[in-house]
Amino acid sequence: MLNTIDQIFIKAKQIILDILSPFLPEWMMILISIFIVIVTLCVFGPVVMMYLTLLERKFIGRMQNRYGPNRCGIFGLLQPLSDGIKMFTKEDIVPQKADPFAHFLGPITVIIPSLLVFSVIPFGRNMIPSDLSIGILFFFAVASTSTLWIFTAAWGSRNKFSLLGGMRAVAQMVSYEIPMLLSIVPALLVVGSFSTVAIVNAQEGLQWFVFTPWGLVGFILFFLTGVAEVNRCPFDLPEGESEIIAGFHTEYSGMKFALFYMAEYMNAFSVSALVTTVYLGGWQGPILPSWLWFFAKTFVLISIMMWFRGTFPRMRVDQLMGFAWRGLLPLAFINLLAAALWVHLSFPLNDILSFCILTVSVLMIYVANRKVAPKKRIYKYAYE
Amino acid sequence: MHIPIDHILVFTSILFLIGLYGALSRRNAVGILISIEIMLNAVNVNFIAFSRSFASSPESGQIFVMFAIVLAAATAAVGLAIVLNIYRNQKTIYTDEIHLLKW
Amino acid sequence: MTLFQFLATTAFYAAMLGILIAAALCVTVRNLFHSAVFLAFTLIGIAMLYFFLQAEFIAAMQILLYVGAIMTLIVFAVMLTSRMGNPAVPQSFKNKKIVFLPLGLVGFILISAILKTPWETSEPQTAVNAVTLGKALMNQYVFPFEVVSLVLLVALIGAIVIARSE
Amino acid sequence: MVTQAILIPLLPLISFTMIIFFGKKLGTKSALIAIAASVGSCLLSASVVLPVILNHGTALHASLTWLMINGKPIEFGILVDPLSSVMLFVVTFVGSLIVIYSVGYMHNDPRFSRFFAYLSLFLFSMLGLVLSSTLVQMYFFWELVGLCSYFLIGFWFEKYEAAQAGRKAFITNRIGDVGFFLGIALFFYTTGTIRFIDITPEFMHPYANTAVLTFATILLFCGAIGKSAQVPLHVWLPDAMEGPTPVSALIHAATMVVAGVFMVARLWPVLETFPNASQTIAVVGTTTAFLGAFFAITQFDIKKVLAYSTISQLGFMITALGVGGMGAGTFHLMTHAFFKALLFLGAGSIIHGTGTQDMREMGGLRKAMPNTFWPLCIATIAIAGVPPLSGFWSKDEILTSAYLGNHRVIFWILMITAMMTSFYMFRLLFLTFAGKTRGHIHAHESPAVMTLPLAVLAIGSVLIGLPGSPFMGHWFQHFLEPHAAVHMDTFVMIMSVASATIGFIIAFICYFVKTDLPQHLAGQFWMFYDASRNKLWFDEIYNSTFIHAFKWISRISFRFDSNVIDRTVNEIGRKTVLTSRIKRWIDQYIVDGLVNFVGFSAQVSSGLLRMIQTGFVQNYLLFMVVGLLVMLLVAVK
Repeated sequence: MLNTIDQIFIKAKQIILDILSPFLPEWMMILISIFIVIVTLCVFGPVVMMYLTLLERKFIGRMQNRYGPNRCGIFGLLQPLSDGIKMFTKEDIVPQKADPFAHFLGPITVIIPSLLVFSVIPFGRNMIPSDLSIGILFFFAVASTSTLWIFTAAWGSRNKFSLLGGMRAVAQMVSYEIPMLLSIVPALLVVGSFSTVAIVNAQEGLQWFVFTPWGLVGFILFFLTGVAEVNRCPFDLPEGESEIIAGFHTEYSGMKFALFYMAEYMNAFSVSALVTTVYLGGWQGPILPSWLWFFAKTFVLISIMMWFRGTFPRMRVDQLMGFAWRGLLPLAFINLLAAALWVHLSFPLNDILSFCILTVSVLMIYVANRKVAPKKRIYKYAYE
Repeated sequence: MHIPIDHILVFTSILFLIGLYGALSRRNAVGILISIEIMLNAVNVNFIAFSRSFASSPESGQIFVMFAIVLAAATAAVGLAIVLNIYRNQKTIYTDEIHLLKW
Repeated sequence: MTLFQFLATTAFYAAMLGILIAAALCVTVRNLFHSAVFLAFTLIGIAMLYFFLQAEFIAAMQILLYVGAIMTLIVFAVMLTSRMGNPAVPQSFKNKKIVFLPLGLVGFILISAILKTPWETSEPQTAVNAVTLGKALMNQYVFPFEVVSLVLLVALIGAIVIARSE
Repeated sequence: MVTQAILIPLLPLISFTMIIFFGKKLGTKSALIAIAASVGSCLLSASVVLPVILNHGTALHASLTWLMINGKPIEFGILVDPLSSVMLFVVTFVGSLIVIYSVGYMHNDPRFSRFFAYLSLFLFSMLGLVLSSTLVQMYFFWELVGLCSYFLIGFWFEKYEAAQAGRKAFITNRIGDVGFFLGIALFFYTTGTIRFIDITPEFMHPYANTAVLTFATILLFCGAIGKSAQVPLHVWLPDAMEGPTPVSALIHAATMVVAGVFMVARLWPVLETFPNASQTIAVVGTTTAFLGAFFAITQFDIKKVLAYSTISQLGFMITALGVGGMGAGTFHLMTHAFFKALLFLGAGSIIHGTGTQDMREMGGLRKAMPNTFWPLCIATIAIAGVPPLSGFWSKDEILTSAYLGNHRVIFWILMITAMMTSFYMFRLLFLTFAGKTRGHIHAHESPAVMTLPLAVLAIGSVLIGLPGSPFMGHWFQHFLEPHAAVHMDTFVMIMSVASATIGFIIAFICYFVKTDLPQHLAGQFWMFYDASRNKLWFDEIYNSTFIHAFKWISRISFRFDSNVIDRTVNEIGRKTVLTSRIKRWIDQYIVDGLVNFVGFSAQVSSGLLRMIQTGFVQNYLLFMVVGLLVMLLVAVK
């Protein structure tokens, strides 16, 4: 029973294929099976995005002692629909001086990577769109291109604020990309392969990597850099509303803005999905169907992100950079060291040793980065 | 999927020539660097195309591509730094206006 | 030849054609930023080629390094020298037609040579996955690996020193 | 013995060098050195000559080779044989007397010491000549003697005539010497030897009638002609009287002039083998004798008369050697040296006393200068050939050898000259001492240092004749030629005495009894008188012919030289200038041009190459592509 529920989606696909098989030639059937998967992803992506926006607004609302959107439909459930309609109906303004090609290209190229990434995430047992041997690496490759497209959007709109937003986005994403990659490496070290399915299988039966010392640090690292990659909350300098209006997508309106919005949330979802697959055991769960576990864990992580958004103030640029280069990067390297040790040593010793190394390193990094209180500023002309 | 290798080679040579054309005809220094990147990629494709049919150690071709990419990155970095410096000093990066190397 | 292979080969040739077009555009387009973008497309196209040639790791590397890192560099360069980019100024030499002559000749000779030589088309061996690459990198090519890292380090430091404004 | 022989010439040389270097300081004392040197060499020669006389005629010979000409040695050496011993005795004895005499004669001369230096140099060269063992050595001293005669003749060089006379003497001698040298060379070439000891009759016999050797002997005899003032080249002797009188006495009476006779005597074996050569010599000798006497008759200058008498006496000696009387000639040489030296010294003291040389102003000096008169009187009697004195014996010898050798013509000519000799000698005697002093001169007797040598010489000229006379059995001739037949001929003796007395009588009549007779005779025989008075115009002839021709030749050569040679030299100079200018042009335009061209071409080519350095990066890229293309093309082909 459980297994059927677990494999419900795969069976559904199979049913559809069986229905169509007598009518269509054999090669067509392959196309159709691929097509089905693509369609489900394309539908699942935006739907998740819409309801995430709703969830976020409700959640932050609750945090700020107010209800979130509850006018459209029961408890505001139709709010995303109304947003969508609003987005479609809004006039799509293209600035006169803007570079039409780049401006038009912006939103398209941003959405593609966030969609592509879904092909690598294992939603459930045997529910992975395409099991690439370089799964994780594919994810990072595609993610890293997003910096370029964001900059294209920023540059295309020929606007100072968008340019500033673009520059900040590029700087941030480039500097957080390295710790992100390094935080994944321990997991790969242990698993020995890039494919996400292998990683999830390696975390069989509550052997989640997060319970290992390096796993915990890796999880935290990956999660923080993930948030930064997605330009969410504490690291949302690129579209820091208060300073530079909407950052790189100020000049966009209507559907293009909707695409950016969707890309952002989809990225958020994919990052948290990836964190769960690598460190929280993906769809590994005792009794519930695999995909249910997967969505629960992802949902927890996304709620944490939203929690960040509700609580953390925006970081200054130098703090942002400093945190990445002086904090996360050294920790990632040491984590890599600890993981290597953990892999080579036998059970009791490796945990203890790596745990000590990591705690000591965290303390050291904290001490090293503690800035001496800034000298009291001397104002030559202004009065105290 | 078997693709005859000479097709790939023809493709890469054309790609290389396009890059070369870009390098020769463009006035903007950055444009030249871009064209050079294209040329380098053409070469990398060649590497990969040949690496498959290289019996003894198939992965060597790919390793060389990796090194090539890294070095391309290095050259791009230095090249652009130089271009920026020229821009800052000469206020122009049009190669026909830069003739410091003239005797 | 199964449908799948047919699809793959057509996709391969389509990719090649796409790359050529993107490269041609990148080289000829007047606006430098557009040429940078087209360069990105060619790079991604080439990554796809690598996928077709069963070199996924290299493809991922290509995208990660080229599009992620080098493109950023180039785009920044384009941005910093943006004043140069205005379309009014001719972006290429007047007598660029002359360049066609040597290039054409070289191309003709190269291609004729390529087509003439009998390439022994041996079947591809086992796909090369990341693991074999890692082993080779760490065993046989460890010295070049270290040297390349050094070169990269030196180059980057050099670039920083050069580009640093006094 | 050999060292003493070598010392003989060296002593005068030493005195010469000392006087030359310390002359100014020594002042009058330099004469002492000269006298010491000459007396020393006289004693040494005596010591050398005595052994030669005692072991009757064995020669002393020592020589060292000077240089080798294709294997045959040319030597310098010492040869003391009877002939050279006679000469040694004569030269040293008479020389020292003359040196003593000249102390008085030259005592107030500013260049007093230099005179004695020249005298000692002359003695050295004369003794060297006498002692020489080879022809070349003889020739060497022959030249030296000529040089000394030039110095001494031209002693008072500030006088124009003296300088001219010195030069004339030297040049005429040189002309003779050329012949002499050619003769030596020819002789050496044909016979292969020039050593006197080799030249013996047996040695010469094989070359009996070779024409070359006769010619060689005649050439040798030319040297003698030049030196002993024979006819063609006698002109220098009268002019040589410009020198101081002791010089004339020494050089032109006793020593130098007889060098020629000595040389011919040395080569006596050669003459024996070539009769026609000796014939010519005899002829030359007789003509010289006759002409000498003929010129002496009408001279008024006392020294000129003596000069011409010397010439004629030399003529006698040469003819003696020519007709085969080597002993007679040498004997006459010795006797003549004594009384001719005496005559010259006497004349010197007369000139010293009266201050003039012209006999027309003299006269009646007998009372004024008795010490000079008596020795001079003896000398005149001796030279005239009066029997008891030396002159008669030696002259008679010559005449008998001429008579016996049946040279009839020569004999009678000599007879006439003998008569003329006695005439002009007594004429001289009467003009100077007899009658009353015509000129307004006040003669005073010369000092003892001058009159003493006169007395010695007088005694000498009386006694010197005896060794050759029959009283001593012709010892002298036998000494010279051990195996020569010497015999007197009464007829010749009578004739010679007769000629002497006839000469005396004529002179006595003309100058003692009727003093106007000479003018009368001169008027009648004006032609002979003029000829004699003007010395047959030899000088004028020479001047107008040789000298004139010579001047003309020199003028032409001068003109030739200045026009042709100078012009060619200038032309060459100009041409070189021209060529150098052309060369400069070539250098400037072609060579420099080339170098510049190289530089220019380098510049041009570099200019072209420079084009490539356009500085545009794309161009370089294009060049690379073209390079690639080329490589491909090459590769494909």
